Amino acid sequence: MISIQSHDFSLGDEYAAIRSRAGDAGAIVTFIGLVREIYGDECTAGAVQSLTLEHYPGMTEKCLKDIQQKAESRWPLLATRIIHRVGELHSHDQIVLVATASPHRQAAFESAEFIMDYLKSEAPFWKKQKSENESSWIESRDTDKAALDRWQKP
Amino acid sequence: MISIQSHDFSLGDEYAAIRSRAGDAGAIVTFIGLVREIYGDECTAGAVQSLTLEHYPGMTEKCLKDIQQKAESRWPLLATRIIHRVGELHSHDQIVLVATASPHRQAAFESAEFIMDYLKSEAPFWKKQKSENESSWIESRDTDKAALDRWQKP
Amino acid sequence: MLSIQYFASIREALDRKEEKLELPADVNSVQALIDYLLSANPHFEAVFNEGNKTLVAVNQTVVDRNHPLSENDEVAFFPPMTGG
Amino acid sequence: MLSIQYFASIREALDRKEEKLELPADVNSVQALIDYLLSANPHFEAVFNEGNKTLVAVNQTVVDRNHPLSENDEVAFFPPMTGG
Repeated sequence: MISIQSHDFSLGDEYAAIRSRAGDAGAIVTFIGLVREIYGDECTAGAVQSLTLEHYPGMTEKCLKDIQQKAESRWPLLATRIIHRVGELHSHDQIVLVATASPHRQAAFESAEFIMDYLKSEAPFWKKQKSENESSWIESRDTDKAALDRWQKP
Repeated sequence: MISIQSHDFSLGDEYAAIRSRAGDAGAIVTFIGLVREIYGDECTAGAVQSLTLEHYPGMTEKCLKDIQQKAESRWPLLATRIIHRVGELHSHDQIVLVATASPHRQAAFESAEFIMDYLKSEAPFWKKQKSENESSWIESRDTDKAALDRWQKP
Repeated sequence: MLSIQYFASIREALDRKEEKLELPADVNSVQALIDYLLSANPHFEAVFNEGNKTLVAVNQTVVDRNHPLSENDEVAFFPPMTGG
Repeated sequence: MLSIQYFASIREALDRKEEKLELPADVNSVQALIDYLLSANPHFEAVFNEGNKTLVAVNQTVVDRNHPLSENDEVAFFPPMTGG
């Protein structure tokens, strides 16, 4: 199940829902991404006032479904949940939720990490940060690309 | 923070607590282990009626603190939470919660997985399953030992 | 009619969100479209130079610049993604 | 006074949870304690044979069988852990 939304989400509610959908799961992993006070390049001074998330409606949903299917074909998953927020967010706000349920813990961990790595580099979201003095688009990081590449290894 | 308890826990409440303790976290990972209908060796027929968790009071707390400190010295963690239940549990009950908060997602993922791998093989818990016809202690698995060993690599 | 969308820093640099374009007969690939856009508007130079790492999607899938174009395609230009 | 605790399948096999023991002078290691327990009770054989993989902790830390023992130590015998 996939949602792209501007409003916040409740981990407790989402966990209850995936737990009831997941049947005989032995492991549920959840990942929550939060807005940090200092974002992106930590050398640029000044605390972030806000973070605005833009996306490409249509392609975003397509990418997220594709990421979810890739994960489901690779690990024995009983249920997955992806929520990605868009619009203006502030420090400590929740940005993203990924939850995976599996019979086994390693599959739950790996698939959640896999989905997050894809979300970082392959789904059409862009972040713009606004500090006291300026606003700037956050640049993609080579470490995120590298994190994604490791799933391609045979 | 560490708890060994017979009563259930609420992921929503625990998440709210770790999120407020974690300061400028960018990533929070939670792992929940659940009682499966068929546990341990999946070849032994018959659904599990109950699972009883025994532990070694005193040593358990010592081990969990030790595991937590190992994780905190290895990854930049802002907060961690471990809850392990003991006593009699039933299908779909929650057994264990591990939550880690970090500035970075990979640290949050890896440390949660690391703590779980230690819990499986190094903390003094033992599981006994009761099926319709028999009750038996669940045997430790080589895959759990192997999961733990990979953290020892240089 | 070709539809073109621009996102994030590229949308801001070009000060346009989307446009419709009647595809000239010889514009049959992404690279040909880029050349066509550049000839019409020198501002595009900054967006399409190599250092900019601009990505292109055709019908909502990221493709390389040799990808063929058909007249009703949905094309989008955007910088590397920074989701999650 | 040495304290000994037994857990899980070992507790059940020996039908005992804990015991206190005045340590004989020559019992100065885990292996010596195991030999001593075996000589007192043949039932222990099943617990301490190699296939059983019984673990031992002294003062709540898992140790090997060469570990020295002192008179007020807390010793525990248990099977491999299955937590989580």
